[in-house]
Amino acid sequence: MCYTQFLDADGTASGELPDFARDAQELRAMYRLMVTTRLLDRRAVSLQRTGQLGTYASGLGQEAIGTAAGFALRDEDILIPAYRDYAAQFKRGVPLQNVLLYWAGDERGMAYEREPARHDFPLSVPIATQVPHAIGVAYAIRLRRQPRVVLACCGDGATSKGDFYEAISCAKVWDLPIVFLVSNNQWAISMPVARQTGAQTLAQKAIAGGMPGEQVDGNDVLATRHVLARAIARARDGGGPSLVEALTYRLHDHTTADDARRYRAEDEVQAAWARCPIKRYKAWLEAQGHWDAAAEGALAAEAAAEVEAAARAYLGQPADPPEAIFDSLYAELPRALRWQREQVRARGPLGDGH
Amino acid sequence: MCYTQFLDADGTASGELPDFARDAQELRAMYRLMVTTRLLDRRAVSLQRTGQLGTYASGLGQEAIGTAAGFALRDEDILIPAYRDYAAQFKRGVPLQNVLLYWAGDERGMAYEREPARHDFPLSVPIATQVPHAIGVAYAIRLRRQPRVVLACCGDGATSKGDFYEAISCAKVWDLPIVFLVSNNQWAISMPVARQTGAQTLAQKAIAGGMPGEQVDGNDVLATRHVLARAIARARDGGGPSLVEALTYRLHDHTTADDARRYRAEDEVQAAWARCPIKRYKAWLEAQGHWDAAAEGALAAEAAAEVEAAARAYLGQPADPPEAIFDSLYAELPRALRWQREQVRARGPLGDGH
Amino acid sequence: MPDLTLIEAVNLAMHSEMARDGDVVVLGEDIGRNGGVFRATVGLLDKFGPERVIDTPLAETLVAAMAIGLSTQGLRPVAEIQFSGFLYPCVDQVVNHAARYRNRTRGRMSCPLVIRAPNGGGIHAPEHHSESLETTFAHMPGLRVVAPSTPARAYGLLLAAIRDPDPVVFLEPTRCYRLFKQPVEDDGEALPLDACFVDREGGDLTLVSWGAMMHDTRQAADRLAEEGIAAEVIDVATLKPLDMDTILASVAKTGRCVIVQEAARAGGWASEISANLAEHGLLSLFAPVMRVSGYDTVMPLARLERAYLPDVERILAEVRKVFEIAPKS
Amino acid sequence: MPDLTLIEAVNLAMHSEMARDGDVVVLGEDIGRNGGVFRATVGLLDKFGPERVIDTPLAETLVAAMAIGLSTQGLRPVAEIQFSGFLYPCVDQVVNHAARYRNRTRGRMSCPLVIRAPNGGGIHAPEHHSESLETTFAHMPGLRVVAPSTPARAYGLLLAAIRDPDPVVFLEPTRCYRLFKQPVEDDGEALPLDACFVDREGGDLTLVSWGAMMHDTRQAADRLAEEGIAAEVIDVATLKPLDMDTILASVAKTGRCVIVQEAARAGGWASEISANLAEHGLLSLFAPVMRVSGYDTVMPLARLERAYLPDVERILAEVRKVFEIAPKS
Ligand SMILES: Cc1ncc(C[n+]2csc(CCOP(=O)(O)OP(=O)(O)O)c2C)c(N)n1
Ligand SMILES: Cc1ncc(C[n+]2csc(CCOP(=O)(O)OP(=O)(O)O)c2C)c(N)n1
Ligand SMILES: [Mg+2]
Ligand SMILES: [Mg+2]
Repeated sequence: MCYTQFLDADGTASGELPDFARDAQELRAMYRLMVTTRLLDRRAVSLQRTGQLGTYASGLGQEAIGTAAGFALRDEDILIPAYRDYAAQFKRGVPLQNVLLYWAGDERGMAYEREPARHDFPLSVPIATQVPHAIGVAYAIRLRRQPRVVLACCGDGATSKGDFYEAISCAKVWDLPIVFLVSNNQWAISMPVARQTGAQTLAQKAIAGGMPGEQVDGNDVLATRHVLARAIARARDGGGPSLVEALTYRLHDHTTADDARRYRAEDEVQAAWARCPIKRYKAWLEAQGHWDAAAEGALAAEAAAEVEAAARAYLGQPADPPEAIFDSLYAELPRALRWQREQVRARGPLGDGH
Repeated sequence: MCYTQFLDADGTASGELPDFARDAQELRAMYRLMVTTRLLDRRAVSLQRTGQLGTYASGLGQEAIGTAAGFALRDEDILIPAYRDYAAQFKRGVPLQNVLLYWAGDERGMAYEREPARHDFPLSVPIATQVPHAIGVAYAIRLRRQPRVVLACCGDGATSKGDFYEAISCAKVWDLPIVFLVSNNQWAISMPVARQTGAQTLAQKAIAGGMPGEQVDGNDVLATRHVLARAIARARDGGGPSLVEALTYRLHDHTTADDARRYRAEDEVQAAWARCPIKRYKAWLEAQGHWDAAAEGALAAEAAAEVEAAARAYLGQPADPPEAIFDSLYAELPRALRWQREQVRARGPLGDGH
Repeated sequence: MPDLTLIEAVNLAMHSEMARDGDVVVLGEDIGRNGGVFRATVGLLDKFGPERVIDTPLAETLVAAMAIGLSTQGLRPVAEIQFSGFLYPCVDQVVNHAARYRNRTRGRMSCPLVIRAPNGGGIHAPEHHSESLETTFAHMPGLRVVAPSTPARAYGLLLAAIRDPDPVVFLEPTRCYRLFKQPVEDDGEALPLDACFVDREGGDLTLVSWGAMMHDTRQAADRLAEEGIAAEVIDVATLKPLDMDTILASVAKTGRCVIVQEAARAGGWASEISANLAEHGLLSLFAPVMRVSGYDTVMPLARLERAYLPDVERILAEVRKVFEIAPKS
Repeated sequence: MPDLTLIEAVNLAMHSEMARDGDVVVLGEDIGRNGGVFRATVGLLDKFGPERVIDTPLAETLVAAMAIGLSTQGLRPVAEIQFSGFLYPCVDQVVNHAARYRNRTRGRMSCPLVIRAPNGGGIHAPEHHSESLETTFAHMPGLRVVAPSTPARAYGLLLAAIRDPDPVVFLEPTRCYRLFKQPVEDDGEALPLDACFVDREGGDLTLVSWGAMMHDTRQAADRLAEEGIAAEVIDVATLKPLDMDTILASVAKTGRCVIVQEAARAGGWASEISANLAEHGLLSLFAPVMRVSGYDTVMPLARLERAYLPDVERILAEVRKVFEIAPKS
């Protein structure tokens, strides 16, 4: 099974770096995205801890994968995210506050307005069920002879589910332009990957579908972007689907409703921090002369301001009126349901009698 | 991918034959089962054509697999059949007429009374859904420290379904004593296996679960029995699950309700007849001196009589009384449903007012 | 106007709509070369080619999920599920995704898809081929559920279903696929998806049904007519959203109602209609609302399926109870 | 007798029955080391070991299918599905196999299994965590469906469900997991699976509900009592098979009935109960049977879920309509 890594845990590079690694501006943009994503993540957790947000699924430690995916995709491509691929969503134009809105329990968090996110899928909470949607999306692309690719994301736990398999098994039948991205963060809530599957790698599940599968160090943003970009390019060129297993680690509890100390050892988590994707990338950027303390200071201020603005925007956005629960159900509310909407509307804002 | 064949299409043997191939009586019993199964199959089709049976799924051309499975299993093992594994079921004590009863639309066709069939599963019409039952059955076996193995059967089409995959993916996690037997008869109704999957073999799907997979010539009863027996023995000895893909061909229409001429070429079918499992096995038995024209004549008469008796038994068995539709629904019919049973009973036999 | 069976009308609707709208694609198991196990898709492959007539691998969850993916891209997928019992693996995708994408993205995405399947028994089919699933889907918000009872309605309602901007589960009465013919004009006219059909007017009793049971219900009405009882017969072909207005108006007139469904009794759609009558029509009822239904047992295999299925006699028996309690004055 | 929350009572029942019967095993996602995402299985792994407390891979179809396989071998599996929306991938296995093995083998095989899951909303949970699935299962022949509303009933009914020789879908009211405590005796006594509980007697009105909505229904009854209206309160904890006798007897006495369910209105279990009243209790009704229910829209996310959920005010509003039409004499 092929495994790609350019940057080791200390940020020391080996192997021949891909072309994009020569574009300092782009490299810095990637770094910015990772840092901003982490900051937003922290903010979300603290909002939750202070009762200002619902249950939140943190992406802590997985920022490189989303960033790599975001930068590997073209605008015309379509992202089908799982629920920790925030960085990819941000890169594609999902405002930071949408993530907060969503986990606050507001459907408008998924009403992405900006391109290209506007034609992406919203995150999916049911595990793996979103993956076979890629088959239909990619089929539509093919039918229309469009040079587009679908990136279908899921976690390691998701690879146990029939939906995941039915998709990878079908993708190769029609050689559809899909890249399946499995973020193997080693845990599915309390289930470690070794008890999730008897397979030595998740990448080898591709073999069941007859397509290529490979592993990449998902904490190495350069390697992950490179491997994804290559798979995406192959798919775009008619080379068919493939599967990328990105190895990473879930540094946070499963969600804010979880307490991972119940089932995993603290030293495993500590060891994983040593492989932090941001730390190693920063070290490499600095070594390349692309980054320094001044840049870091400026970014810290910028990102903090951006995250703060997002939090404020979220906190300041009042809930929709109650009758909104009917307004996007069908293209037009059927006659038979109008009295229900009216009943809700007549009761007035939530809190007043509801 | 390992592929085993002892007998070629002409019945010429190669390789070192397994031990059981020295037991002439057993070899003849296997032949008898194949021939009887085919004869029953013919009779079922003709009963259907004359309006005396419902839709029937023929096992024509697949007799070697069921026979091999039946002989590879021990009595204490558990068979979870698909719907063409008649020979295995017969070997395990399912009376021939049960198959007719079942396809006539009578649940008693699945009320196997004899051991060991009494603890086997009935055939499953929903594709692949029976396969993950093996996980629970094998887990129970393990829990009780019993030296038993589960043989879970399905077709090539079934390997596209999530149920199949969830089972193979889980089996290895706990190293359960299960052998997954895929009868690859090249077709799933009108879908040839090449358009069913992009995988070069179905055996390689085992890799997704991290377990061994191999191919065998499913028209070679010696090879198939050998490969299955080896996989079963390994599972029994704690060696874990494996997958066997038995290559065969569906010589009949999908069912009597199907007309395969709509979607496959007659010469493909003709070519497949040349690989008939019975013909080649007979040739080999004869060459070994285990079989001759006299034996064939005697068997023909015996098998015909047995099949005829089964047909007569089936045709002579009146339907259950209508209220029987309530009598095995729950262990005891809930109070709330008694009036329904009484309503059906009061109407009397079907035909009189029903 | 040619006389068509119901399955021919379904086939005609797909031919017609695929010709009219290049975004319509059909998919499912054995629907291409084989023309579908019930022959619903015959001729589509030859006319529209393998790109738009898609033989899928054997995986119903995938078929539903693929239809979702296609529909989000503005195509109009019509997915066939081969037999009713194999709709169950679609439930998760239909409920958790198809019925929700519009709502959960506040209108940004939508799933204009149709899932077609045969529904119900009575043709001595193998196991798991004869179930009635309308209520399983009709209970689910965000869906439409349609169950035509005649060739002409199958044609017009399928056109409507394909053109509808939201997901539609389209359940065809297996027993009526070839039971009778009817003139069907290929005029491209869709029928409304939110209105019951009043098949026959009458002032004494309202008979309500849908799908294959409409056949027995109409025969029961014929028998009642011979006895001088004028039944109003309502075909609830568009089960969800449910047009209660038509049913309530009828019961306001007749004061008596019998509802006929093939599905198991408990929690079936007849219960929904009856509950609406108990809520909004109680004061006009002269007699209890009777439900004639399948029993609360697993659909029997062929030999005993007639013991399960409602029939004309069972309908008449309930009607008689109604008139015993509330005789025609 | 210790005071327990409902989730503690569920936990206690499993502890108790696993100790009593070595054939009982529990399985599901995160139920072992983690003790279940709602802590229902806390302590079981330590007490009964990893062979009987089985953390499964992430696959609900598999969990249901595995429970089927275990149960056919005479074990008594209790499978947990983590959140209600993830019951949908089980539907196929439960309906097409668990509910049928006994019937299709004419009694040779059986599936004495329990599938436990949280049911309903009201705790501001993430998407797909707040759905109400009782009718999806209760419509299916061959199953039992149970929905307890108090800790003591959760304990006694779960024991009964585990001991029952047939498959039981056991839906626990998520909102009540920690809402209140009640003394629960660990006496190993099962409660009957075929009888409603009459929580409070009254002659003016019958209030019928189950699961989390019992909480609001009881509060509504309190409010009505203040106004001098004596409501009889019935907890239909054993939804299927449905004990209509108790409800009919109550309505025969009160002449007025309001049914409260959290699930979407159309095709919910309230409709089944109401339809039975329209059929068997019509002549004793003074007023329409009103249903208070969730709306026919996708369960809203947390911010608007209260707009969807029935509450005391909505119950009282329907009760008032009943007394307007049929005033207390
Ligand atoms: C179908 C389904 N089953 C169960 C859950 C509950 N659940 C939420 S996340 C999760 C684990 C997912 O693990 P993995 O796929 O590895 O993703 P990760 O959370 O590690 O990113 C589970 C079981 C769910 N959301 N969907
Ligand atoms: C879940 C499900 N979907 C569809 C069908 C209809 N159907 C019956 S057999 C069959 C093809 C099965 O192919 P395969 O698994 O190769 O078995 P074979 O018939 O070739 O033995 C199909 C699609 C079914 N029985 N179950
Ligand atoms: Mg994970
Ligand atoms: Mg096949």
